[in-house]
This record gives sequence, C-alpha cells and structure tokens, in this order.
Amino acid sequence: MDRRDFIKLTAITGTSATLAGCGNPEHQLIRFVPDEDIVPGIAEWKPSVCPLCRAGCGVTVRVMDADVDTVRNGQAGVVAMSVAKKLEGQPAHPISQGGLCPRGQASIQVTYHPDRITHPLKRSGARGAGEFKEVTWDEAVAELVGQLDTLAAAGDQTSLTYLSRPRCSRRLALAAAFLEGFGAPAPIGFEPFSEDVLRRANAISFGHEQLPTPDIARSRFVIAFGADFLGTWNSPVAQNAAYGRMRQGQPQVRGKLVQVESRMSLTGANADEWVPVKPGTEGVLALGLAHVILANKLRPADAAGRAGAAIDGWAGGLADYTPAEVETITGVAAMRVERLARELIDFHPSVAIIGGAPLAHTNSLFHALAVNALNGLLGSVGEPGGIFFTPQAGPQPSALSPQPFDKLSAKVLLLDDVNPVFGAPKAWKVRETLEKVPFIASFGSFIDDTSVLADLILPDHSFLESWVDSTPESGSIEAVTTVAGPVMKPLYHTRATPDVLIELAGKLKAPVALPWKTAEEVAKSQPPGAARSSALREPQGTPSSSRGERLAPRKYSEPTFDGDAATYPFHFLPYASQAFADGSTAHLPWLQEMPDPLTSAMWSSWVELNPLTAERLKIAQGDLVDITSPYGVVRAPAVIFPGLAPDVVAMPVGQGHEHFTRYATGRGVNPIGILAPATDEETGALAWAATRVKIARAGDADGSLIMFAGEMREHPHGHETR
Amino acid sequence: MSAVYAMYPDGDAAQRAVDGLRAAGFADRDITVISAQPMEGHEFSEMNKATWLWHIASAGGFLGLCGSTWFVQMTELAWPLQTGNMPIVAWWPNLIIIFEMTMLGAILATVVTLLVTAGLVRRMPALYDPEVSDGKILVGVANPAEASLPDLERALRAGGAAQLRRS
Amino acid sequence: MAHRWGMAVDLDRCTGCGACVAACHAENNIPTVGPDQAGRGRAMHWLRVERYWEGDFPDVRLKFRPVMCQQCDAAPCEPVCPTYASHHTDEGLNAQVYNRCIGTRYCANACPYNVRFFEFFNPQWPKPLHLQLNPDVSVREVGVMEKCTFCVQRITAAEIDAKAGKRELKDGEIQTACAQSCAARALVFGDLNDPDSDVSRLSRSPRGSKLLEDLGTLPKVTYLDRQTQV
Amino acid sequence: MSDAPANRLSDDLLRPLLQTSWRFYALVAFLGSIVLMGLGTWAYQMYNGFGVTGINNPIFWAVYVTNFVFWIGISHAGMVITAILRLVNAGWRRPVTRCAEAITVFALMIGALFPLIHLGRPWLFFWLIPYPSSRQIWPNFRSPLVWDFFAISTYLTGSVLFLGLPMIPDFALVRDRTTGWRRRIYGGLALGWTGTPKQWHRLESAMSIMAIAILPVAISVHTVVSFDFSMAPVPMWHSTIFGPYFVAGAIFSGIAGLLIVTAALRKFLHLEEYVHPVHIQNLGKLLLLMSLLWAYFLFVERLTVWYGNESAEIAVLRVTQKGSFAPLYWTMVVCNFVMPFSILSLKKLRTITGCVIASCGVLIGMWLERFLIVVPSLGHKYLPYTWGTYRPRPVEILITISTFAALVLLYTLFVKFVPIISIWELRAAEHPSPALLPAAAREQALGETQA
Repeated sequence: MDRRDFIKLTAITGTSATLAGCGNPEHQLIRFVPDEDIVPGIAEWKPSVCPLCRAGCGVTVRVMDADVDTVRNGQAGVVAMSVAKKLEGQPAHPISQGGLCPRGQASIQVTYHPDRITHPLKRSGARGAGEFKEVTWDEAVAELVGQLDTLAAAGDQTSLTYLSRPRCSRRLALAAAFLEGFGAPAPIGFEPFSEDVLRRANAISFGHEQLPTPDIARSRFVIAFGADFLGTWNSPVAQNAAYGRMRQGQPQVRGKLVQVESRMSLTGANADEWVPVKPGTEGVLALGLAHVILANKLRPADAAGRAGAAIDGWAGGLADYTPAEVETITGVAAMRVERLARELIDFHPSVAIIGGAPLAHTNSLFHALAVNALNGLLGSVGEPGGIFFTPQAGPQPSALSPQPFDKLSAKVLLLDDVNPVFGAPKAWKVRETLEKVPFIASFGSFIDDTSVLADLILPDHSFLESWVDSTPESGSIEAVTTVAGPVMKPLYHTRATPDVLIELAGKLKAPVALPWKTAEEVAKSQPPGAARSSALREPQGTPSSSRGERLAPRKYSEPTFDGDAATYPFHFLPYASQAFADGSTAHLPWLQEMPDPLTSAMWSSWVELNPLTAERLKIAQGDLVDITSPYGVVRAPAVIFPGLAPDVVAMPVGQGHEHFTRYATGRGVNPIGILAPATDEETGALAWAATRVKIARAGDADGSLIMFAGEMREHPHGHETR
Repeated sequence: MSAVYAMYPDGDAAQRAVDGLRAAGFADRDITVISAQPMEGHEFSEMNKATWLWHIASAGGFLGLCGSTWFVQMTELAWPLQTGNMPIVAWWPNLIIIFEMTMLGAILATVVTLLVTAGLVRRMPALYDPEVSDGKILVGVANPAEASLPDLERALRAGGAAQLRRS
Repeated sequence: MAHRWGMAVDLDRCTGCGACVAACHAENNIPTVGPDQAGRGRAMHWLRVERYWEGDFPDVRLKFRPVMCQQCDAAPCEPVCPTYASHHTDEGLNAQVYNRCIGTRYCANACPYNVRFFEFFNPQWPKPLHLQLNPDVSVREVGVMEKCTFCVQRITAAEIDAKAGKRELKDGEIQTACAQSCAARALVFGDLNDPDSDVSRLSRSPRGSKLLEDLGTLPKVTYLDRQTQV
Repeated sequence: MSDAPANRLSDDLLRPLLQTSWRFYALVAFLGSIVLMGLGTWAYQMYNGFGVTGINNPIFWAVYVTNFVFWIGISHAGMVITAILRLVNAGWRRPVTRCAEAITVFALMIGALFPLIHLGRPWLFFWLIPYPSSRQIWPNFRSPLVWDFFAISTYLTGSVLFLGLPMIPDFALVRDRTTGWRRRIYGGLALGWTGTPKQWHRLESAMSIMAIAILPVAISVHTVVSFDFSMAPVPMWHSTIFGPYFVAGAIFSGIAGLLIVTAALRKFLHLEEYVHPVHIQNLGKLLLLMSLLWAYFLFVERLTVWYGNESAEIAVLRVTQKGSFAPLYWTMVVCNFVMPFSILSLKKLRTITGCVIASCGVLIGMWLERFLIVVPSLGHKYLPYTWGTYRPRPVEILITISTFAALVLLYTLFVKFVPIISIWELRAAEHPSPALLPAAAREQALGETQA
C-alpha cells in the first residue's frame, strides 16, 4: 500500500472509525460476562413494529453489541449486550414498504430516553407533585391486586376503568378479556385527534366502521378535504409511498393532487392546487362537485348507493348545492367548482379523502358523509385508485365521548399509554376528575401530565424489548398482521404490561381465567378472521350493528363556533404537528430539534398568522401573541404564514407539557387547553376546530421562537428596486 | 597593539587629517576614520565604498526562488491529494509561496552579508573612542610602523587636532 | 471501474416530511444541540429540507428542496483547507478527515450550499442515549468541521463485503440513510459510473438540474424539478 | 559647531531610556493586567469550546478575522511608508521612521495571533507549518491560509530586521553614554559597531536593498490577506478588486495609526523639537490621499455589484446599506471618508489635533470596513434558507480589547529600551553639505518655520 492509498484509508477511517471516548467513566467499571454470545462489531437485523401511531409500520432494527451500564447484585458495572442501533422500514412490509416517517426514525429514542422509568414507582408525595419512590415488582403487583380485590369484595367491579390509547394490537384484546373476566366495562380509548366521526360515517355510507385506505398510488386525481395524509393523518408512511408512485411511478401519467383546507398542511404544500375554504363548509364543496357531476349526467346518481342515500336531496340532484350556492357558502369560485368536478371525471380513477379539521366541527359527520357520497358517485369505492377498507379483525376500542369524563365513576383507573390531561380541553376538567379517582395505576414508561397523578406506576418494556404485534385498521388493501419478538434485552427493571395483566389475573382472590400464559402468546394469538384478505368490491348492505344508526339523510347545517364572532374574530385551528403528532412524541430530542417542514421552527410552539392579519395587528415574526378563547389564553410567538386564511389562526399541537421528561416539560404551550368543549352533534366527538379566539400582541420577540431557516422566500427582495 | 589617533570636531578637519595622512604615504586601508553618523559630502567617506552587496542579495533571492520551487513540487508530489479539481502541482498558488521565499532569500542574504562585511558581531576593536558619540570624528592609524610615526603625528596635527592619543 | 457515487432528488416525489433528516441524525451520530444552541443558529442538520413560499394567499405554494453535501467534483471547500482534512477521494467523495481538521472553518465559508457544520462544544449524549450511537461513525469532538458523507461507512462496508465475496456491487445495494427512509422514494443513491443505475438514469432526466449550477462546482446531486399540472 | 546640538539631541532622545518615572510602571501594570485578562479569556475559550463566541452557522468568521485583517493593515504603517520615504530619501521621514517600523513589527505580531485564536483546535496549529510530520503530510499550498503563513512570516522577518539594523549605531551610542549593566547589554546589541565609513556604507546600502525588498512583500502580504476572502465563492468576497482594495485600506489605516502614535510620542516624550508639526501634517496629507483612494475603491466595488445585479451579491449589498448592517456601514463611510476629507482638506483644520481626530475616525472606520466585509457576506450566501446574522459575545470583545492593550504595552516597553527616534539619521540630516539632500533640507526648513 503506497502513501496514496494510505491517506485515502485515513480519509475513510477518519470519517468512519469511532473516536476514543473522551474520559468515559465506563472504563473504570467492572466488566461482567456478556449475557449472550454476541459477535462484537457484527450487526444483526431483527423485525419489530413502530408503536408510535396506529399505522403499525413494520420496521427492521439494526442490532449490535454495546457496553451497557448495569447493576449486578448491588455492584455497578458494564456488560456487553446487543442493543438496537437504527430502525429502517421493512421493504417487504405492506405498510412501511421500506420507508419510515421522522417519528418512526426517532422512536428508538423511546428506549434510550434518559428520563425513562426504570423501576416500579409508588407515589410518595402529594398527588401530582411528581414524587415517587421505587418499589419492587412484587410490592407493586400486590398493591394493585389489593385494590382490585377490594373492588371485587365490595361487588363494585364496574368501578374499574381501563383507559388506553386506541391501538390495533392484541394487547387491547387481552385488556378487554381481563376486564370482561373481572366484570368491568370494556377498555376506553382516548386520543386528541380521534377519527370516530369518519368511522361512523363509513359505517353509515359503506357499512365499515373503520378508516378507509385510499389507493393513492393508482389514482390520477386525488382531492383531499383537510386530510394531511402525507403528514400525520391515518397511515402516513404508506400514503407517502403511494404519493411518490402517483407522481412519478405510473407510466406516462402524473396523478394530480388537490387539497381543500383553510390552513396549508404538509399535504397542501405538495398539492398542485390548494383550495382554501371557510372552516366547516368542506362537505358543501364536495356536494357542489357532486351536483355538477349529476347535473351534467357525467355519472348516474344511483352509483353512490347507500352513501348517496345518506345525503338529503341526493336523488333530486342536490338542488341546494349549485356552484353559485357553494361559492357563497365555501368561498370557492363557482367556475372552479365546475372545473374541479369535470377534472374528477376526466382524470379517472379519482378519489376524495376527508380527515383532520373538517371532521372537527359541530357538523362534521355531514362533511364525512358528503365526501363518502362523492366517492360513491365517482365509483371509486373498492376500485383501483379509489378507497378500500382493510379487512378487519376484532373490534376497535369504543370511543370516549366527553360526558363520561365528567362523571367518570372509576374507583380504580388503569392508564395504558394515554395522556388525557394533555390531550383534552381544560374545559373537560379531566385533571380534576382524575384527581377524584381513589386509585390510579399507570403502565407508562414516562411521567407525563396524566401519569404524574398515578399512585402506582408499573413501567412497561419499550417496544424494542418486548413482543409486539399490530393489525392496522387501514393503510393497506390487504389485511396485515405483524408480530415480532423483542430485539434486545430490557435495559431496566421493567415488565411487559401484558405479562403484568396476566399475573394480575392469576393473583386475584377470584382469579380471572385468560387464554394466554405470556405476552408472547398474546402477541402470537391471531384474532379470528384476520386471515381474510383483499378488500371488498362494493359497499356492503348492513351497517355495523354496534350503534343504532339513524339512516335519516343528512343536510348541511351551519357549523356553530364557540365564542361570538364580534369578540372572537378568528377561527382557531390546532393541528397535529409533523414532529409530535398529538404530542405523544414531544419527549424525543431528535423530533424537538427537527425543523418543522413548513415553518422550520425547532424546540418551540408558535402561532401562525396570515401576513395581512399580522400586518394589521402590527405583529412581526417572533413577537409574543396572546390567543384568547372563552376558555383560556395561551401566549406564543408569532410565525408569519402565507398559507392561512386571514380569519384563521393556527397552532401546532405537541408542546406545552406540564410533565414530560427534561426535553418537553414546560416547553411551549398547549393549544388544546383553550379549546371549547364543543362536540360533533351526532358522534359526540370533540370538535377541536370549532373554537373562536381573539389575538393581541403581547410583547416583543423573546427568543422563544427558534427557527432553522433564515428567509421564507427564495428571492426575498425579488421585485423591490435596488 | 597600539594605535595613534586624534579627534576632530567636524568633517572638514577630519578631511584635512586624512589628506595629510595620505600625503604622508599612508594607504586608505591603514587609515581609520570613525564618525557617529555617515559623513556624506566628505571625500574620506568614500573610502571602501565598493561592495558586492547588491549581487549577493540577488543571489540570495535566486537561491530562495530555486529552493521554494523545488520545495512546493516535492511536497505536493509527496502525497498527491486531489482538491477542488486542481492539478496536483498547482502553479498559480505555488507562485505565491515562491515569491515570498525569493524575497526572504534576498533579505536574509543582505543582512548576513552586512554583518560579515561590515565586520560586526565581533569584539570591540582596539581603535575606538567613546567621544565619537559626542559628534567628534576620529582619524587615526592602527599599528603604525615606528618609522612612520613622525609623519603620522605631523599629518594628524595638520588636521588641527589639539592633542594626539594613543591606545 | 472506479465508482462515482451520486444522488438524484426527485422534487416531484419529495413531500418534505423530514424523515431523511431524522434518519441522518440516527445514522451519523449527529448531536442534538438543544434549544439554547439551536437558538443561536447552531443546530446541526447534515441534511435539511429547505422550504420556500411562492405567491400570496390564496394563490400560495410551497417548494421543498432537500439539501445535503452536493459532493462537488470541483468542490470549493477542498482547496482552501490548509491540512487536507477536506479532499477528494477517487470515488468522487468529498472526504472530511475529522482528525486532520484544525477548525479554521474556511471550508464552511467556501461552501456555497452551507452544508458544513461545526462542533461548537463537545457533543453530549445523556445516558443511555449513547447506546444508540452508530459504532461505524466517529463521534466528532469540539472544534471540528463535519458534513454529509454520503454515509461513507455504508459504502465501504458494502465494498468490503463485495470484495470478500469476489462480486460486483449491485445497483441499490448501497443506500444512504436518507434515501433508505424516504417513503416516497424521492432520494435515489447510486453509482454514476454505471450508466444503467437508477441514479444515472434519473440524472439524465430532462427534469434534472444541479443546485447553483452556474458556480461551476460540478455537484453530484441532481434535482429533478417538480412538475405542475394544468 | 556641531558639538552642542549633537549632545543635546542625544541627551533628549536618551532621556526616556535612562530615567524611569512611576507613571511608566503604573502604565505597564495597567496594560499588562488587561493583556493577562485577554490571555485568560482565550484559555477560557479553548477550555469550553468555540461555542462561547458569537459565531454560528453560517457566520463562521467574525470579529477574530476582522481583527486579523485590521492589525495586518495597521502593520503597513511602517514598512510601506518608511520604505517609500527612504527610497525617495524624503528628509522629513527621519524622525518618524523608527516609530513607524516599530508599529509594523508589533501590529504584525498581534495580527498573526488571531489566526491561532480563531482556530477550532488551536493546539494543532502547527499543522499549518510546512514541516515533515510523522506521516509526511505537508500543508496544502493551495490554501490561502498557508499563503498567509508564508507571507506573514516573511514580512515579520523582514520588518524585524528592517527595524533592527538602523538601531545598531544607536545602540553603540547608548553603549558609549552609559555605564554598568546598561553598557554591557547595549554593548552586546551594538554588535561592536564603531562607525567607519565602510560600516556606514554597508548599512545604508543594506537598508536600501531591504527597502526595495520589503515593499513588494508588504504589498503581497495584504494582497494575500485579501485572497483569504476573494478565493472563496462568497457573494461580494469573490472580487478581483480585493487585492489593491485591501492594500490601500491597509496603508490607509496604517498611516492613521502611525499619525496617532507619532503625535502621542511627541507629546509624552517631549519631542516637539524633533517631531515638527510639519511631519504630522505631512502624514495628514498622506492620510487625505489614502482616504480619497479608499473612497474610490469603495465606489468602484459597490457600483460594480449594484449595476451587475447578481441576486446573491445584491442581497449582501442590500443588507449592508439598507438592512441590519446599515448603521455600521454609514458610520464607516463617515469615519473613513466624510470626516477625514473635511478635516484634512482644510489647511485651517489640518492641525495636529485635527489630524489625530481624523486618524481615530479612520481606525474605527477601517475596523468596521473589515467587519462589514467578513460578516454580511457570510450571512447572506446563495440559499436564503441558510441566511443568518451575528452578534459578538463578551469573549470576543475582551480578547479584541486586550490586543489593543498589548500593542500599547509592547510599544511602551520598546520606547523604554530603544531611542524611538533614529539619532544617527537625525544627525546625518543635521549638518548636510549644501550639495546634499535638498528635499530633506527644505522639509526641515519648512518644519522650522511652522514650529
């Protein structure tokens, strides 16, 4: 090897060899014998499932050896064990298809988070003070068993409540079985941005109480009503992959994307045509499009079937929704309505998607039904390039309507990876309600706004340390079930929650018989009928009987907003942020420091204002702004945001945790807090876009807005004279 | 060793003394003149004017030029690393190095030559008198031959010296 | 035949989601600097997704553009480095030798794309976050310049593997972390010397152009324009 | 007779060496403490990492590089001016040459420090030096920073010698005038100088060779410094005019510095008799000339960019002249052109005070000029997404202040140990034979009449 090779080698190693750790204290520690025979420096790839959202992306985890600090019979030391290094999408997996979203990439930090709970904890201080002391698992389990036994003794089994994040995993089935055996009500699901309205609408229109799977990849024309399907809505990775193929993957065809919304989302930013509408009128535009199609006999009215029947005046050609009428209601020019309607037909196959803000109004079910009807009319249901319904296995957790929270009568409350104190409007008084619950146990891995109230914390393994499974509700045309074992040994004295439940069931005075012995069995046990594959060809006749559907056709009713327009002139639009979704990932440093795609903000929360609005109120970028609703006020720095209607102010959800590790605690503000407790008239789902606010400049920039970008335009001074 | 000299108030007197010494048959190389500043305009200050300093300086510069030219090439070829699509031996940049080294060569050559030829960096010579610092001008002869002493003294007095000194 | 690694970025596929940014952090041990330092403009993102607004409400559009080191063939950052810390490898990579770097930061000034970053402090990984560190990538100490390497550790690993197996590298066998995590497949990495590789094919596309092409830096990253529908 | 004046002259000029007042010690202590503080700050910066400064992405160079260019500029006072004056044999140079050359040497030493201070890993600075390292890696001669190394070291060597050689006869003088340890030290420094015509000739021809050699070096140094910027494809850096622009600016600030120092020495060392108002006024005239030249360069640079309308460059132009840097920019224009021009072009105002005021303005203005060359361009490169701005932080400010203190300190010590005016050169001018140095003679006369 001559010098030339050598320098090149140094170049390579320079960039790839590990630098000797700078004074790493590990060098002084005792080295224990490795747990398992691992080959140093050789990487293994093990499958797993990303747990952060319902999409259930299959991932492969790069596993390598590393020195891990441990304590062996009281002695601190390091042991070589194989730990996860990097997550990648599983190329073969029908959901992730080899890709991953930023949250998925960062999910590895859940396992390695410095503030993760390492032992079972028992509350030592006042409730909410966040003071806990470590207890052994035996003590912890005994404590919980005791609580449940007292309930049983008092014949008060119904006072056990299991509050969980909606998930598509067998873990929920286990919980359900346990509760049923114990005699308690079924688990309650809670998430800030619930999709119940859409599920209900699909049940009414198509007989599937679940989220749809738009076949974007094969579609030539996608019109999305508020659904940020490239960002946070439904199954983003699958939808990103499909979007890529729609744009450049079809020979000679480039699918067109039209986004209808009042605040430009990540998806809107990628749309060929961005159509701003008045909040709460999206469904009217959908029916306007349908009207044009019907009026011009481009498609037969009965093509929509049930979905059409659910709309008032459908058979009559939607006389109330002429383009002119639509223009007055939605603010979209009649000409444009005409054109879009024709394009929907010309660029067949076309599909309409609805999600997000349109389904967060008091009249949101109408919007969903309207879009469903449009899809029906386009004949896109179950057709390539249309919408599909992934064959389902097992029930979804019943949704939580606000009323139960007020009179949540639980005496024992089990929290499973759910944070309603953060995710529900203050007006719901969730915190106050929970504080009244005599005993709360949490299975969470972190102390967050809700689990800080817990009396007992039984920390779960991280998903990399335990058996995981997922049977997503949507995202793939075929039914998908993913089951994977642990990719690494647990770092701490944590326990898989399923194992804890099983142990619990056995230890009760009146033991609950469960069909499973271990978490592994739970994960591996397949729900009946999951094998059923390939989506249905046409809408099914029978609505799901879970709820009594009123099949009376719906018509547009003005959305009602909380706060009168005079005092509160602005629509308030919280949205799921790309980094934190509903806020459940705000504790991951990578995501905190990832520039927001549209604003480039990091480590901040902010309020978005239309440039004209800002100019009128003398608010400059970074200035502090008070956003006041009838239910409270939050103060955040302003971001000038051209993609926003002048009468709307938008705020990302995710920051503003009172308790959520060193990275998120006390950082920014939580817009959900000031939301009105408005709900959709029919489903009772939270109408999180139905609040009005007033805004006022509260002070100069204080540096709390941290931006990565310098300028927001490529030619900042394009047309000014020199 | 011995020397005979006299101190003179100004250049003209010193000039007369020097002329006298010459008349008495002393060669320029034997005559020592010492003044506290250059005495331009007096003939005696033209003694030993001839010098190779300029040529030596140029030689030094040339040396620096060749040396650096070799140096930059040698080092660049020692480890030929591609940067920014430039040739391994890139002459434009190298010219800057070469220029600086040339100048350095010239400067150092000059200084060294000065120190050597001006007979600096050495012990004090015998023939010197601190009064020079007061502006007087010393004219004298080091190690005069016994025979020539009378002429020498006469010549120095002719210059107008009050008294002669010996060392 | 020597490889010539390059990338194609299809702006018509890119959704600006930021997965590549997170993936790059995960692969290359890029420290998170925290809010204070980020507020001082010291956030490190070897790969960033630039976004530019066009037009005004309601006719407003956004333009995304992922920008990483363009691995220029005539890289302005290379010659200005006094210690050869930044130089060109014969696979066309723009190598940055951390342990030769003395931190003049001249390369960062010379880089027209501003894709070079400086370690202002020794990076911190509160335990056990350090367990995630990629052992194939060096952790940079204070005072050193760093930048996107096209995941050189993955390239060398694959090349060594291929050499050991006495076989040619297949197209797509090597993927940079960003390209691998991109669900929309907007980033394509490969060998420009292989005319049939995806990246070569895309780089020849009529939609293709180079970033700041007129500076003559000969970047090896090709941007395929976003198309517009009528 | 030349006796009396000669002695008076040497007495006056040797006084500072022989008598020491408590003020001297006080001043040295004061300056010394500031310099120590500066060193402490540097240590703090090295220990904690470069993050304690205000630089960020994308502004990787700021105050330190500004100071570097500024001090190298100041260093042009000595060489260029005295070298030129020596070559044209302008008599009025004689009292000012040495203090000018001293400025050069000290400013150069300080300036050369900054490339080290600004390194991310200063403990590895020696990798810049061309030596056969263990792995035979030589520096990259394509890097302007290495050019800097060669240019500055040559210039430093040259100017030290240029300053040192003419000091030899004066050391001899001190040797003869003193006793004891002083006699021994200065005797050593005098290198056994006597003062034969031969020595005088050699010295003078050596000095003229040096003068000829040092001039191009001085010019090359600042040209190379300008290359640090103009070699990089950065808007408004990548400019062909930078070489001459920087050299002119350097001489400009150099003269200002020299003028201030001369005036100060004249006042504090009571050299009124040797430094005449005319000397300072002549410097003032030079300053005026350079001010005009600077304005010309600025105009040429700005007009070309403004008219050329290349978007990236226009962005920089805009931010400096209209944007956040505008206050600094217009201050610079006033300090560098408006003020010096209005003061120095009027004979009535061209008093010593006037000249000093103008010079102070110029120093401020030139520092700002360098700052405005470095920072706004880096903050506004081609991709607006990466634009940024910069504020200096205490560390940088302290270090900057301490370098000014360092210059004054070095100078004070220098004046303490070396006759600040070249005695023999003054003497040489004192009783010229009529045929010789008419220029010099006239200048002297002029000086007398005005004094």
